Amino acid sequence: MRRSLAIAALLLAPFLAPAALPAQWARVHEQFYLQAPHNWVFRDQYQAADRLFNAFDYGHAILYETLWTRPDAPAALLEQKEYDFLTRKVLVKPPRVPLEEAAIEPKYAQLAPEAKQMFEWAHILHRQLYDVLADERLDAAGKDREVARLLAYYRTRPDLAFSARPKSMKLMQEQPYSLAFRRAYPKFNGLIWAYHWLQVGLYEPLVVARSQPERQAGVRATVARFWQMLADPPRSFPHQMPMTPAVAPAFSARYPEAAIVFDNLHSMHDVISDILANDAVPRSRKRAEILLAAARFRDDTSYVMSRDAWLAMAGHMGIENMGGPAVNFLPGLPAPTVTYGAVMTHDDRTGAMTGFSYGQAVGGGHAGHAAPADSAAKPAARTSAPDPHAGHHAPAPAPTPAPTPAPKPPAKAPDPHAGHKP
Amino acid sequence: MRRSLAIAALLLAPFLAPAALPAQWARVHEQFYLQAPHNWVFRDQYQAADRLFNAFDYGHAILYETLWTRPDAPAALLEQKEYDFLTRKVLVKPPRVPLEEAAIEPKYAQLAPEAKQMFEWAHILHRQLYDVLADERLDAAGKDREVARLLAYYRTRPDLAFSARPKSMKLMQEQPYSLAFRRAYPKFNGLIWAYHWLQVGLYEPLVVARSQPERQAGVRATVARFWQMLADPPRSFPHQMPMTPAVAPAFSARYPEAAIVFDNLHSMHDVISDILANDAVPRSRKRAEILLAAARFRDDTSYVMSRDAWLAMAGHMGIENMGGPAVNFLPGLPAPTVTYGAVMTHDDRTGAMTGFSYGQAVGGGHAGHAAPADSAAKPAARTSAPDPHAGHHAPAPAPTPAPTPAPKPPAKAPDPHAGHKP
Amino acid sequence: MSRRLAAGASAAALLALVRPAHAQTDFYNTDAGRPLTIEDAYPVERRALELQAAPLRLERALGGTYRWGIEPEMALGILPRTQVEVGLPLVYVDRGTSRTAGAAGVDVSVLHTLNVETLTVPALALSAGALLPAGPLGPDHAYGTLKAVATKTFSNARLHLNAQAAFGPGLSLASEGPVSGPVGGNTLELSRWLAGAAIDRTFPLRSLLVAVEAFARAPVVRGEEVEWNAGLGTRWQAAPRWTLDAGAGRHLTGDDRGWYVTAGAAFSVGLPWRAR
Amino acid sequence: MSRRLAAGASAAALLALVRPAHAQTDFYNTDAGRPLTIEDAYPVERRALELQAAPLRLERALGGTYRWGIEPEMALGILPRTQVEVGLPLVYVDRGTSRTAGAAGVDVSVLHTLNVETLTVPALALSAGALLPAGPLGPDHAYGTLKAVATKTFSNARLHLNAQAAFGPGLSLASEGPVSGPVGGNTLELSRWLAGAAIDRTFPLRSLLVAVEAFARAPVVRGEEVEWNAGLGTRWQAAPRWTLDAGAGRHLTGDDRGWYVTAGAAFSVGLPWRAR
Repeated sequence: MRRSLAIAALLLAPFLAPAALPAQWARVHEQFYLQAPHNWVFRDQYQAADRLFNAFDYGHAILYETLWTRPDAPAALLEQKEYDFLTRKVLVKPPRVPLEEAAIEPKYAQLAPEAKQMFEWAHILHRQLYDVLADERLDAAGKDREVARLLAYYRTRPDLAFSARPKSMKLMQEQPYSLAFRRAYPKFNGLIWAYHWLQVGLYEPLVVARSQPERQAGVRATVARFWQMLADPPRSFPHQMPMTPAVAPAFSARYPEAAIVFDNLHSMHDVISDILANDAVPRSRKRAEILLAAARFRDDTSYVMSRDAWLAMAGHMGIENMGGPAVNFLPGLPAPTVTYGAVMTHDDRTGAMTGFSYGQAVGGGHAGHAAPADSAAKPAARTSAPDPHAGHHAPAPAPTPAPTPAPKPPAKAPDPHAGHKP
Repeated sequence: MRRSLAIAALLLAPFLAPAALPAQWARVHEQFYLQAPHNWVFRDQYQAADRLFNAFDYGHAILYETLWTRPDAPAALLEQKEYDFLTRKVLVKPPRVPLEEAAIEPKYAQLAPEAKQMFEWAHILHRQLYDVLADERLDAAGKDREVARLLAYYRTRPDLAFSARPKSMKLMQEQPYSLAFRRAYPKFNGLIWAYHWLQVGLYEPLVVARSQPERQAGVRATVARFWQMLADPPRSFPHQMPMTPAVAPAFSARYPEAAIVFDNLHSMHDVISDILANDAVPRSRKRAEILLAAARFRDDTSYVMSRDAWLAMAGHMGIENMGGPAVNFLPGLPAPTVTYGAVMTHDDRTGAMTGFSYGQAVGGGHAGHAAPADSAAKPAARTSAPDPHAGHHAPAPAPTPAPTPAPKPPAKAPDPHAGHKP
Repeated sequence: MSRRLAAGASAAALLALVRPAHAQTDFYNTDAGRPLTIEDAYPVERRALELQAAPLRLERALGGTYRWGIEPEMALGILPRTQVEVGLPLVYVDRGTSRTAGAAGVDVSVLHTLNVETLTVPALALSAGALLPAGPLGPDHAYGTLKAVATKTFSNARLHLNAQAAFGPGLSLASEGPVSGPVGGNTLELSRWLAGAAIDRTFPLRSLLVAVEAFARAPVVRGEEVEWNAGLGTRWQAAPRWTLDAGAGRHLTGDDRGWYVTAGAAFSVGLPWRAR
Repeated sequence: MSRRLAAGASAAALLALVRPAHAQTDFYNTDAGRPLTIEDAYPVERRALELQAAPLRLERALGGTYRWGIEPEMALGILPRTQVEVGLPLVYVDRGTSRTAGAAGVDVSVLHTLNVETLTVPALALSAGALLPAGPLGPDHAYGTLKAVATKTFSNARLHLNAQAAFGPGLSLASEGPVSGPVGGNTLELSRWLAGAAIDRTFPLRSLLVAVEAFARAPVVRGEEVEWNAGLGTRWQAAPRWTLDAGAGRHLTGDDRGWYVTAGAAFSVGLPWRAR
């Protein structure tokens, strides 16, 4: 029996609390996401984008855990070691499933489980909205109905839900602890803002596309834009918190309540970073400050603005300071100068074009180097390069389908003719 | 014993050849890819792009199988049913591993196993080149050395290797059977050309990038461009076979032998499509025509051109007819108009900006609405929108880091200020 | 089969295969038997319905007896931090010369977690369960269990403690004297008491957990000594809705140091919901 | 253990576990035992080296005897359409009251494919193998086998035929009379002859193959009748270098309708190469 007691004492030892910390009793509970036919559609249809969000889970979590558990570590721990791990490993080979954040940030999760679960509940809303907007089986009305259901389900947890009233930037940027994170960790802060840019920005191609192929192409373009932000940090990162109405204006106009929740969510991410990073907040006060900020982000009275003021503020902050718009930045494909599948003949010795044996050059304007009707939409290089199709015509002219001018051509395309013998 | 014989006869029955077909004895053998430390690096580092290539395997294979086994099917079988399956299912959720093409095209594989294995051997070269160029552990000299090794290994199979001499387009486009495929199946033909655009185009960002983040961003952009081609088929597809020196000029200049092999490979893809799609070639002749074309693509004498002629021909065919260049089409990110992480203050009632409490507007030119030095690189909308930052300065001016102007701004960015109260 | 043999087989199957089934889809929430005997203090999420689709178990005990089990279970998060669960263990006992198959009772339980872990307080849970008579290999009477669970998380590992006691008329089984041999494996319910600890380590980017455990139990069968056991296991989130698990364990004391292996897959959905 | 029992156990292990091992990484190239007895006509690719990393087999035969096997193998594509292979089967026989473990011989073989399938000619292959004495459960003498394989591919399925005969001094085992019972499972080598067919169907986008087989064999043990067997299995390309397989089968005739399950993983690399 004495041995049993000794074993029991040994087993229980790790559970004895450090004397310095007051006992904390938290009872917040987890809840399953809304069951619906659109569950996991985004994961299914946009795998690469979806996995990035799994990687973002890791980035947010390791940030808080490091700030809390390594308060004396040099800035390089986050700015170089973790940043490189995130951008060269985790984002490049993102996790296959949404992560268990409690396993990445166990100590932060113990510090403020209530705040952690607010994020988790809002992230579930984020994910489920992608599902609805990605579901090709739903028409516009169906999507609106399902988004309304998701928001209603989100509201069933008032202990976790962010307010649907816009909050002033003062709550985020003008508190005593504010700005500590962005000053000390500009690269990591920029990375988080780039995450938030994509998290709200990705709604925009899903909303504005008119067909499934456009949606697929649009999401890829927005994801490519995110990667572009990583090429020269922190210069290439957003310089301000990306605001949903600026980055995703069509989404925000259609689902303003969701857009406001996400702006509040992303604000609170920055606030907690500041509280954890700011040495002026003693460790014994950090939990209390986090819970205070969390309560202000949930209530409908602290630091609120009208929706019009929120829209104006987002505009004045400047989309150019937030990474730019999430759609319509990719120029159109170049307009072809021959009919589809035309067969040019070439001199085998020089490679020079000698004529067409099938199809023809498009637009009579090519013949005399005159600009065709859509010349404004042509790559700039075209106008300064000799047109090898000039003067050639198909032996038997076929009806000429006029190609639709590409809406947004590249400002400058490399000229493959340069350096080649014409 | 009689029962045993009956069972044996039953089991052997399916092996008896249809009387109409002459017996064919083929002995071409499969060979493992070159073992190297860079094996599967591209798959590891560029998962989404790599999986697209698995999907392309399926597209190529189902095309040949359908053309061979369903010669009387309506064009809609390929142009609609298979096309939709490919673009809405297979490309969207591409296979996780390279496919076993023989399982997709069993009858085509029986028709011309020698040609099938030529493709397979060249596809292995394709894949292994991505690995080398994606491997961040190799410097430029190391990559050149490994590419040379891969080409030497490729050459160890003269029964399978494509010639490293450029072939005239006559071999592809001016044979008696030519053009049957592109005429009858313009969408599917365009899809194959888009595949070939990406298969050679993806080398270009890998070669031209100066860092790992640039390479990652560049590959995403090229992939996004591919998806853009699917948005409005066939108009948005290449109108000519994409030629490697046009689509990937830096790659072609550095590794001309590989570029020539791929152009020959992609030519032969089109040739076999034409042979299979052209009813003028009787079914009993298709194997012979395929083997004849395959021999011409392997030898160094049939339809050859000089490298200079090949480059000229690719230029004259027109990059604008091949889907455009594979890099440098994505505009630069917008140039921010505030210092990094600047804190603007806002009127909580209207949202209007009232000043800066941290940081400041970038460039004194903002103050008087005069164009800053980089105004030409600004989104067009900026110049016609009131500048909310004008006249505001940070209470305590900090050193102003001048942001590098973005090299290629979007031609037009949506103006978030429009419709908002200034 | 003699009556005594039948009773032995029945008890063996029962002891080996029936456990309080706190199944959870999430790889991070370990569950009794999936893969270890010692579980953590967390229930399934509120409004989650979880189905144990293919929970297999193979056990070897004395005399080369192989026992195969399939244990369909479902768990429901009915209230905050509270789940109810129902399991129907199906057992196939292969004694070489004789084989027995059938249901081995119906298992119902409720687990309530008192609190969420904080820096100073571990997560604590209480569980009450019953094994009800059903099927040819089920018990003759209902048995009850009470259990306390604690979970404490460190930066690199978690520690779980379980303590459990059984009650009910079924304990009169002991009056029949020892069965043909000690029973192997993951035997909780019909211990007079059971106590043990598990340590697990998570690889969060792989959504993978590996765990080891050690526990002691006092079998109800009279004359048995306290039995020590060790096990190891893993759980993996294969997809958002699917968790796979595998485990193995062995007796460390007694004449027969039997072993077992388990493998399972759990699937979860949410309850239907509509806005009022 | 009596000498007769030992001989029986040895033969049983041998018969159950040793097969000509034409392992191939590619999920599309089935291999004897991975997952079915009946294999296809294709070898590993030239210059490929393939390692069977964890080929497990569990078999139940008469009297509740469980046999566990691990069969490390390696195959090498040494020449066009030609592979050589070496296997070292390790066996653990659990008869309840007695257990035996050890190597069960060394298995070497060569397979040569004559041709590639065309519209009119199926793929044909010939294989020659030997099981050499080694280990406590290995044979006393070397045995040889000769085998012919044909594969014919249809649009939706493939058909494979195998025919095999054995020779060597080991056949004198038969003179000792019947062993304690018929042996279960995937027993090729010590059949006087074996013949059978398999049909497989591929899901190419999933890199998954499912297959069924039926085959007959004449055991060398005198007095045994021709034995019919059926099996099913699957192979899956888990990664470019990794193939997983699983199978199950059963005897359809005889007193003891034993069964077996298998699971394996194969890994492949290429031989080093340098330009001359």
